[in-house]
Amino acid sequence: MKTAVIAFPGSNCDSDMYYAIRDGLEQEVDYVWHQETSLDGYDAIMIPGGFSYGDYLRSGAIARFSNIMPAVIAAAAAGKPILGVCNGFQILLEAGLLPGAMLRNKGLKFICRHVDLEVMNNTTLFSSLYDKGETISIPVAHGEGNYYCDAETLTKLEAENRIVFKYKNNPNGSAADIAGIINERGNVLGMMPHPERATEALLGSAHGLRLFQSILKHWRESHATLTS
Amino acid sequence: MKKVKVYITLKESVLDPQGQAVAGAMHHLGYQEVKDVRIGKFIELEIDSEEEIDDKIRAICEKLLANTVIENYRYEIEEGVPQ
Amino acid sequence: MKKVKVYITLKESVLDPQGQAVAGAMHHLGYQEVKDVRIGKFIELEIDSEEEIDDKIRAICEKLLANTVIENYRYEIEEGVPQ
Amino acid sequence: MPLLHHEPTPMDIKEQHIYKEMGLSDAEYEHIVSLLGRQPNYTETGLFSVMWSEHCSYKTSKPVLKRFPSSGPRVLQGPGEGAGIVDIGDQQAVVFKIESHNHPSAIEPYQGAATGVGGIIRDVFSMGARPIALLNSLRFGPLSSARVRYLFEEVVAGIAGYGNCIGIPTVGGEVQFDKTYEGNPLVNAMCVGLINHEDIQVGRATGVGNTVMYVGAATGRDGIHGATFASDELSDASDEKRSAVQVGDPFMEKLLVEACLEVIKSDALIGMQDMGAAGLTSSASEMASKAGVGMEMDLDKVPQRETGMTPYEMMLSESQERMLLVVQKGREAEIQEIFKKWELHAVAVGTVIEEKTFRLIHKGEVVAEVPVDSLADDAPVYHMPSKEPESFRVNGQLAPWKPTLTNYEEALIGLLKEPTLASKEWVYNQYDSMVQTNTAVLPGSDAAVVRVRGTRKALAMTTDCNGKYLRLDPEVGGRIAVAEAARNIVSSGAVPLAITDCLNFGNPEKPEAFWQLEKAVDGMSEACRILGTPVISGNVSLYNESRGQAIDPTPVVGMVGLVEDIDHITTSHFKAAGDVVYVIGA
Ligand SMILES: Nc1ncnc2c1ncn2[C@@H]1O[C@H](COP(=O)(O)OP(=O)(O)O)[C@@H](O)[C@H]1O
Repeated sequence: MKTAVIAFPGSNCDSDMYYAIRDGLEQEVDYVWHQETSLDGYDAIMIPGGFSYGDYLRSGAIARFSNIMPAVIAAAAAGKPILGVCNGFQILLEAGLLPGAMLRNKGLKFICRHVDLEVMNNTTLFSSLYDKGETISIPVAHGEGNYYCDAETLTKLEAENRIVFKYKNNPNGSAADIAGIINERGNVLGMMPHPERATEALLGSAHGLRLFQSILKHWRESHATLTS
Repeated sequence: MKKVKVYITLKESVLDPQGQAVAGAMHHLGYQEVKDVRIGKFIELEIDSEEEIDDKIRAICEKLLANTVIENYRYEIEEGVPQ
Repeated sequence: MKKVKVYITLKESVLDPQGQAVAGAMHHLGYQEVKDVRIGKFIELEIDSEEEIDDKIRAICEKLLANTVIENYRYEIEEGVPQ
Repeated sequence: MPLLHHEPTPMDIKEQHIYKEMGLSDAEYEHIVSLLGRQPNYTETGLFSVMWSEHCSYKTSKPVLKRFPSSGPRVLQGPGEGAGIVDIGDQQAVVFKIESHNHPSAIEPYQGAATGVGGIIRDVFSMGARPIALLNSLRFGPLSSARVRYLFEEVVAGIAGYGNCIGIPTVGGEVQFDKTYEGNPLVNAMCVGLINHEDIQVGRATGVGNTVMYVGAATGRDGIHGATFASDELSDASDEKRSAVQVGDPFMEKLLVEACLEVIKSDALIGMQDMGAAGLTSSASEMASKAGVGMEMDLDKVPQRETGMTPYEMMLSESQERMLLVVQKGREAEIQEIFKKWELHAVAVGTVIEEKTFRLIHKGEVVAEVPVDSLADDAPVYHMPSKEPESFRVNGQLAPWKPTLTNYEEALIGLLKEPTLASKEWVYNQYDSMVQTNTAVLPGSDAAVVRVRGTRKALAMTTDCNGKYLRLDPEVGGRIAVAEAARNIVSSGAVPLAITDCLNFGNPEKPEAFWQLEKAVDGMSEACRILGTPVISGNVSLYNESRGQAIDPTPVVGMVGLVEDIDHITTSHFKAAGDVVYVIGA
């Protein structure tokens, strides 16, 4: 599986994502600079965290106009797995690939710590190696992670089982304790917590690794059916 | 050169955590009479163009300056009339 | 109940990194005609008081809303006259 | 439009003692006249005033700083450059430095703290190192004061705002509250970087004919020394428009870090230095002076954020996020190409010249021309009088005091409630302590530990100082500060390597304050010698006083240690019920 990690000016978790895939998942991975226009040849696309364009104006607001974004949108339409973490999630929201928007954390402060998440849906290509209802520890690090959507959208997300992760102790005021959601088709996941920061016991938790392994498993399975 | 003022406010249905915190701080300081606080953005642009300026500003606001999922915007051109 | 609108802007000589980044984004989007962008705050208050309202607003602005070391503020009461 | 004020003539400067408003003494002014063989003009007086300030020249602290041990088998770069460098083996080295931003933080706590972080990061990456961790050391008055709570909250937010955005983990620090800091909070920031030996680079402008390039944010009127604003031409109206406060732009600095670390790999680069205090003046004149050459700059080429800036304003501006580079003549385009990728402009602003002169051109005219060494090297050095305070003698005669405790539980709870001792989770949860995914020990233990990716090694780091001990006995307190840092490093599983220090003291012109400085340095030096931890960098912040009252002497120690194998990493938390607790030591 060949993965692209998109780097925008101001991305700062791009290398964390890169190492999680190279060293944790042991798969091929490249950085793709925001000025590129093609994602051909990549099997999975990661939009990492950080402060693209300083997060000035609104998180993710400027990055979503980058030259690479049409390719991201095309890849989403083609069914490739796309994972947006933290700022990456915010960019996916701004780009309209996922519904809703982010507000400032309820406590108004940036929060960085490990939080417990509940796996709500383990039938997605990103979460198949977790148990449904399992509690996992993954760090958050954000100032604007208070997920908002209107009531109608929320009902839809719930009815379609598109809330993949929920906070056990909501740290930021997110609607319905939402930590991560997926698109209708099931190939675009956005989440505020950082699975790439939880791939080694040395750093406090390896619970995030299974998310990447789930993507790889999915790729192997679909690849196997395609080639057999 | 035109001066454009853009006002961006959170939609009424959206909770404003910052406004609430500021309201709380005002009460704490003894200003009980402040009932509600909403915090938005005030953006000043200088635009060197006359043509279709309204279209341009609307496009800039909807694409970039405001996130219409949560925010409303309005603008004024020069010291002109509010929209 | 009075509605008060407060406009907070960075002082002229103070760097506005947000405004710079947004101006860059507009140019990237093809709006070369945007020459300058400054980003400030727009705050709406509801105040249940008539007496010494100007004094109160000024105090609130200086203590809480604006950082007068780097920012200027002005306000309007109701849809009233600018100060 | 800003006012174009008329500058005082050389005669005005002399007769109206304008140099005094800029912080130069009569004797210093006379010395400048003799170095130049004429009276300096306004811009030139400004150049000297900043370069001869304590901040740039260390004119009163230099004789004391000489007492620090600063060499050792692992030291690759001692004090004197942007940051010190210590070898950690395998052709790698650790780069670190601490710096104060006390006074800016007292005026505008968020931006003061943020720009303090930005400045120390530039010191580290200008050496060619990738910044891998940030720490800080903060002192405030008692939290019972609303002003103190505001300062505390905003300083922490400013540190978080800058460090989180730029993507360098803030992994440790300390916060203490004591009434001695009520009017004068301390905000010290430390940055640690990692470098390959081959990438080490120093701020030198060698090679006559080479090009001087300016990169980063445009120059505005920010940070020009407040005192120099106090001239008659400036009315209240202009004051409105002018702010001495610098605003940080961490996004710009993130681009600068990445671009500069890329430029380091190019052999077209000769030298690089950040524009810190005294901005263009210090970076340019120091780079030239160290290389034994001169420099000519055309100020019209300097990117400007505001219109109508005078040479004086450009040279004294402390706008943030700017770097000065010297590159091989004819290869400017290669350098520009690298910066372009990061959406930054690199602009040629000057040339290295043979004649050891610092020459500034503005609108086609020479507006300043001074011997380059006179700025960088000829600052006076003062040996201040030192006097043991009466209180020290009196205290020394007091009988030791032992508290009588009746209710131990109450006493313990009382102690734990002290903000200085209480958990600092509220602070460090606002810092991204994990970005870069190397932080093996997060804030909350004795020292933070950051793994060196690709090796079995890790670095332990801490900041420590207890000013109360120094108030009682600066020499013993100085020793304790170093020893405490070393204990934090050792108990994390590391061998102490070296320290950086930030000497926060009162007005050194008072003999008692100077005595404290000397004694503290003696105590720290002794501990450093015994522990084998040389001082490789540091910073001095004097004049920390409010209403004539100095702070407790607070020489903050930043120490870094080497964990040889990540299996040695140890944390301070109790691990399991039933484990035995030992107390060791004297
Ligand atoms: N300003 C700060 N920034 C980051 N970490 C901090 C800060 N203040 C305290 N800490 C962290 O909190 C922990 C406890 O700090 P402190 O109360 O000073 O205890 P001690 O110095 O006795 O270890 C340490 O791990 C320290 O790194």
